[in-house]
Amino acid sequence: MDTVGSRRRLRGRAAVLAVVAVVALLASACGAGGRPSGEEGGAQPGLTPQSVKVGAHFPLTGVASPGYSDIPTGTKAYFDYVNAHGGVHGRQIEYVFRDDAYNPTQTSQVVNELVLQDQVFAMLGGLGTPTHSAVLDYLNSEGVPDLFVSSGSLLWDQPERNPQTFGWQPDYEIEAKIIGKYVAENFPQAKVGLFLQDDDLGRDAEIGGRRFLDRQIVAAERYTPGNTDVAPQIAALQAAGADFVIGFNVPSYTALSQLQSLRLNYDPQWAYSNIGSDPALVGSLLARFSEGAVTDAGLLDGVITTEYLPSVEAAGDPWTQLFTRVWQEHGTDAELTNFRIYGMAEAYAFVQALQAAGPDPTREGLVAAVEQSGAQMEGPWLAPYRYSEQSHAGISGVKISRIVGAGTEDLTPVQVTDNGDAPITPHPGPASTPPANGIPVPPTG
Amino acid sequence: MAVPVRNSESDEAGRSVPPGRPRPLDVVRRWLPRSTFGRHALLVLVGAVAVVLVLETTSPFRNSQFATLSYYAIAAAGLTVLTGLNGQISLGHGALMAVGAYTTGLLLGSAGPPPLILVLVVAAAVTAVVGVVVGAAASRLHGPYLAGATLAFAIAVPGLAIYFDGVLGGEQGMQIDSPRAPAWFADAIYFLSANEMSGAKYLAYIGWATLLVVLLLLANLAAGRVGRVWRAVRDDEVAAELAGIRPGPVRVLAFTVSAACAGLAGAVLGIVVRLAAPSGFTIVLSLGLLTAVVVGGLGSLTGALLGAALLVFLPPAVTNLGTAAGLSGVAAAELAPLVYGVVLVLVVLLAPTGVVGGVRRMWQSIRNGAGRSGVGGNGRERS
Amino acid sequence: MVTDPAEGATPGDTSATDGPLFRVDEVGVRFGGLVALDEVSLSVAPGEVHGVIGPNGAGKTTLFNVCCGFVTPSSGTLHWRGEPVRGLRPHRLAQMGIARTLQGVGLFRGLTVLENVMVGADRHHRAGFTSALLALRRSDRDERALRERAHAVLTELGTETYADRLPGSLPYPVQKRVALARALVAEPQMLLLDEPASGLGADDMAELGTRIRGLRDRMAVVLVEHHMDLVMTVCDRITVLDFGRVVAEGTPDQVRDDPAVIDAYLGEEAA
Amino acid sequence: MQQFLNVTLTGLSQGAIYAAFALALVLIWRSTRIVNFAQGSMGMFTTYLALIVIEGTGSYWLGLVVALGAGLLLGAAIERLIIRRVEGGPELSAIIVTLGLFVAIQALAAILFGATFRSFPAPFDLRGMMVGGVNVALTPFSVFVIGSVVLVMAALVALFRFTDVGLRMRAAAFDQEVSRLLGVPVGPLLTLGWALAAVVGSLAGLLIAGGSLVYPAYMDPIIVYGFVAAVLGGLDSPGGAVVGGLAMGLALSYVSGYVGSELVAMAALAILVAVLLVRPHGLFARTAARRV
Repeated sequence: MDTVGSRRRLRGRAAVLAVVAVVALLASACGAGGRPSGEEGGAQPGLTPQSVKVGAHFPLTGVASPGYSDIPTGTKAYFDYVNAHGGVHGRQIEYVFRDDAYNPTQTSQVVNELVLQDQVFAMLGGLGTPTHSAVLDYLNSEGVPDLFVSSGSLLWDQPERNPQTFGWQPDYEIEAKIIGKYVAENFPQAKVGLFLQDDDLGRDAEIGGRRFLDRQIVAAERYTPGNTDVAPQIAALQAAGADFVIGFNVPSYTALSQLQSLRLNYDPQWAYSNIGSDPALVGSLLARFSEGAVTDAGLLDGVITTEYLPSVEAAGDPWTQLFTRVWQEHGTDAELTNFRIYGMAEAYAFVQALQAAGPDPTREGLVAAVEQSGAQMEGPWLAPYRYSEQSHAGISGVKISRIVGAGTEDLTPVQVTDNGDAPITPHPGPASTPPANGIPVPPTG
Repeated sequence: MAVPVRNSESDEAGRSVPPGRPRPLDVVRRWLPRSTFGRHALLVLVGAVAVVLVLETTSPFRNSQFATLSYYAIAAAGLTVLTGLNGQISLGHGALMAVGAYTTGLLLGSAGPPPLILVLVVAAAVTAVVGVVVGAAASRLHGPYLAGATLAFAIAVPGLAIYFDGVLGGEQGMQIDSPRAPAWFADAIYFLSANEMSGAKYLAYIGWATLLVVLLLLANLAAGRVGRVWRAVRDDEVAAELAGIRPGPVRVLAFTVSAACAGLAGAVLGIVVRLAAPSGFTIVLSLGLLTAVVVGGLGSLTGALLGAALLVFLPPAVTNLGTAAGLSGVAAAELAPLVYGVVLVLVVLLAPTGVVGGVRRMWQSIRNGAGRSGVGGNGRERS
Repeated sequence: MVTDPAEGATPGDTSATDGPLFRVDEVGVRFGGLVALDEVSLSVAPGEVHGVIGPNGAGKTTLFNVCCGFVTPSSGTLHWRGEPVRGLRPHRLAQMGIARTLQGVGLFRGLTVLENVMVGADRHHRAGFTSALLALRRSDRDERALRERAHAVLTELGTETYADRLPGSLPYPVQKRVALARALVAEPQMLLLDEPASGLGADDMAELGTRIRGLRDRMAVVLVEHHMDLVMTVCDRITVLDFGRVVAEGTPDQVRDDPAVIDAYLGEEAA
Repeated sequence: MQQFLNVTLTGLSQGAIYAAFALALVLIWRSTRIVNFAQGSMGMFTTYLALIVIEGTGSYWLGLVVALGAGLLLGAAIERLIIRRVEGGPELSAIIVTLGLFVAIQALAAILFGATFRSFPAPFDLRGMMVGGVNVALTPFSVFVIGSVVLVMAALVALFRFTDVGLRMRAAAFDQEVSRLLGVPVGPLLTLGWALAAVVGSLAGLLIAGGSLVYPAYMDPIIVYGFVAAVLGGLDSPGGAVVGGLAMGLALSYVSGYVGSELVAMAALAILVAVLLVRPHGLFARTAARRV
């Protein structure tokens, strides 16, 4: 008994010893950690006299990568083009984009990496609503400019709460408003059905669409992204007698909804929002393999859609010509797509913002520059931005067009509006043309 | 920071104790407390010191990576108990993490959120309850049937977040307010290291504190009767039953413990990522955890930790390597899953006992070689 | 033939001294149309070594499985210490005081020898989940007690030097001894041995015979075995099965000369 | 009524695809006791090969032949080079290896063929047929799909029931050691099993792609439901795979049509758990006797 007791005491002593060791270690840690804090005040992360670093997150792998993974390659090509022409204020733009696989958890990781490790000066065009939501607070609390988010959600337009974040593309609500007004005016007798993705895309769009079409809408059907069986939704639209269906969905669901309609011999007038209707992407669906199977035109022929950027098929458009040239000089072997044009347009916008921030830009200065001069910036986008100190909403309008073959023809001039009950007006003024050297002209003075 | 768990299938050489000659480790062992708790607690204490040292001397980015590592490690530790010690495969642990993350989001989003520690406990408890249900259903299934059922579970759960989008935020997810460091904690860290507390660092502290507690408790379980019974049921159900052990409840218990860990991991993930969204809990997450467990070394908590580290550090390293080798950004990004898949196959083919098993085997062969020759580890095997 | 009451028996079970310890009463088992056991009866007295023999497919293992609750009989009953046993499940055996070894070795290959035997002693555990989770002193004490029990049995069987080894790395006879140790550590009143001598050499088998005889003052032993020499030397009584039926029952001498037994075995050789 | 008919027919043609996929899984299970999680990726890969051929030659049928042939080789190669080393080992090893292959092949396809949507042709009309002036949600292509699956199933049943090779394959899967002693060439038969399964898997890939978009992850949803269908039917039974696949297709179609599409996965889980709780080895498996 005695020996056991003494042994236990011995073990107790060992524990005491361990605690002492820990305290000693901690004490040594104090010394190690005591480095001087407070760096020189004016230094901006990611900015040197020769370079400026820009970061982005995109789904480069996984289910969401088709199409979207093209966007950063376009952005990079345009930045390379600008760099080859001397950069912005003598600075080369270093563009770092990382893969988040459309998974918010990974977005959070890669954005940490971009901000803390790569030390980017600003973020540009991070893609996706759930993904970018995961880093919204973080970027704003760290004071990182979060320009031109690649998503039409309304979340990016909250200057009070998220002063660093700016939307870019027309949000789903105003796009739906403009489509809605067009349908109400040109198809007043139509029974309208809505085919909606069951998230912010469908929700915002329904709000916008109902503003003009509430009376005409006979059905609003929602599909869950990931579930490829859209038969019930299409059947319900058919059963409701909808003869005009507007789809607010991602591209793969354009294909699925078209196939399902074929199967049901359901042939309403279709309209798809811009996000789901890239004619080059899904427009040629089945077109090449049609002998004896389906009509010899593409399935999407005649479908109504919207545009806010020049299309890759519009060979006569000077912007498309510019971007084709940029892609030939700085792109990869793959062909130019509308997604790449989208990426280039965002890059173009970023170059403008950086120019406006002056020769010695700061993060605050960049944000202020977009707020102050954003509304005047001209570029490939068809309608002006809505940027101001009160608004961080992006492009203000779209034009309605019809898919013909692999291209489109205009149905209306560009229409602009804002969220809520703001009126829809035609956009005055001629379409912008690119500067001769393809690089935005810096604001003078 | 490593808590060794005695195991396992892999350890084929067996442990040979040369009688009468103390192993070098025995000298160390004599200084360790004899009680299991004391021994494990001492290791955890050492681990805590290491965590403070590491977090205070590394960059904010590393801090954030360590925060990420912590939740993968918590979940992987839980899965290693289930798969390694109890032999049940789960492709559904990502979904269990979702339960923890959403619970955390709901609690922290409520008016007057409860203290963080309570949030973590509730998240673990809620997920444990789900684990009892899933585990009870799973306890009768084996091999591919179990894999199939848990796979379906992994796919089904994110759908609930969309169905109840009013409460759970649908596809867009539920924003989670990360807690800020309390003043006393920031002061304590400042006192120790003269470093200011940053958000990422505080989250890393939360994650690692949770991880250390989880490792302590799991090591307690694994080292004692509970772990032995788990392994017995894994190795031979019939023999275990004849020893008076009911395999069903034992499996359910293992699943429940494992689920509680996944719930905690999900809670930490929610806090670190600041969002719980269905797209964050896809099957990819579940597969990642399984990968961590297998690559690290089945059944070893140290292995789970190593595997989780691989999960966090390998993909960016591969991508950066790809970019450095002149690949385009997109191709370099695809390189990560390619390498990941290939590593998975190679580990199973070439080092089926994982990193820990491989190291252990090397250590053993060194010891046996240096020690005496003779009967040693390889007794006559019956073919 | 009744010897002293088993020492391992818990106090107060004096009933065991009077009647048989274990009785199988007219048990029948059918798998679909196949009759595996037909009205088989058998009774085991405390401290008795009872052999069950018969040609291949005679139903020996099925009988064992009925005794262990792996197979539910279609008819007939089991009695344990005078009480009828209903709805027997294997995991209840240990608590009842019955242990069984499996054909081959059936050891947990991922557990060390010591741990294997500790699992066998599991019914003696006291501490619960919470104390294990928190590694309370109670749990440590419990573990130490189990470990000491296991060590004692390993020492008794001369396998204590292998305590820290994994069973897969040990010679087969040692593995069989460990399997026996795992059954013995539960301190059963009846031990069911399923082919304990398979794979053993002559020396090991002789040692096994001595050991089984030595168990008689602690427990009853029922063994299924092919090796006639062993069965004839260690058993007090023998039941002979053929085609699922009892064809003979009695002492080794009685059985040896029974024509029905010779028939049964000759039939097998002729086939 | 019209809607019910449409939902049913859609469910059947979707179910046929699950069935095809489940058949491939069953075939591999029967030959090697392994569930091949890489099946979907393998089918995707060969479908891309078919697309290249079709785009080059304009012939769907040539593409089909190439895809099936490529599947045969791919299946055989993967079994011979990789799976062979984990056969008969711990269940978990095989599962992990095929999961690893699943990820790796998909990434490889993204690198080789690009992560974009590509349109894939269908050899038959995709419009619903008119029966007595009423449209039914059954297209000539769906008839082709269902017909192919029935044909494949019949061929498999015939193979296992009536041919020597089939019998030997079953024997080899059932007990390798005994089969080897009986002079059955176990190794080549296992390779053959994988090769045949990969052919069926390639066919499933083609049928799913027909008339729709392909991209590296397009098989992902099918993998889960096809797997659930195979487990539902009992991994050992080709008939069970077809019944499981059709049941899955119908049930999910009804849930999607009448309850809510976000609950489809939940429904799959519920069906699976309900069936497995009653029959832990699936609907059509003979319950294995407990071995002691």
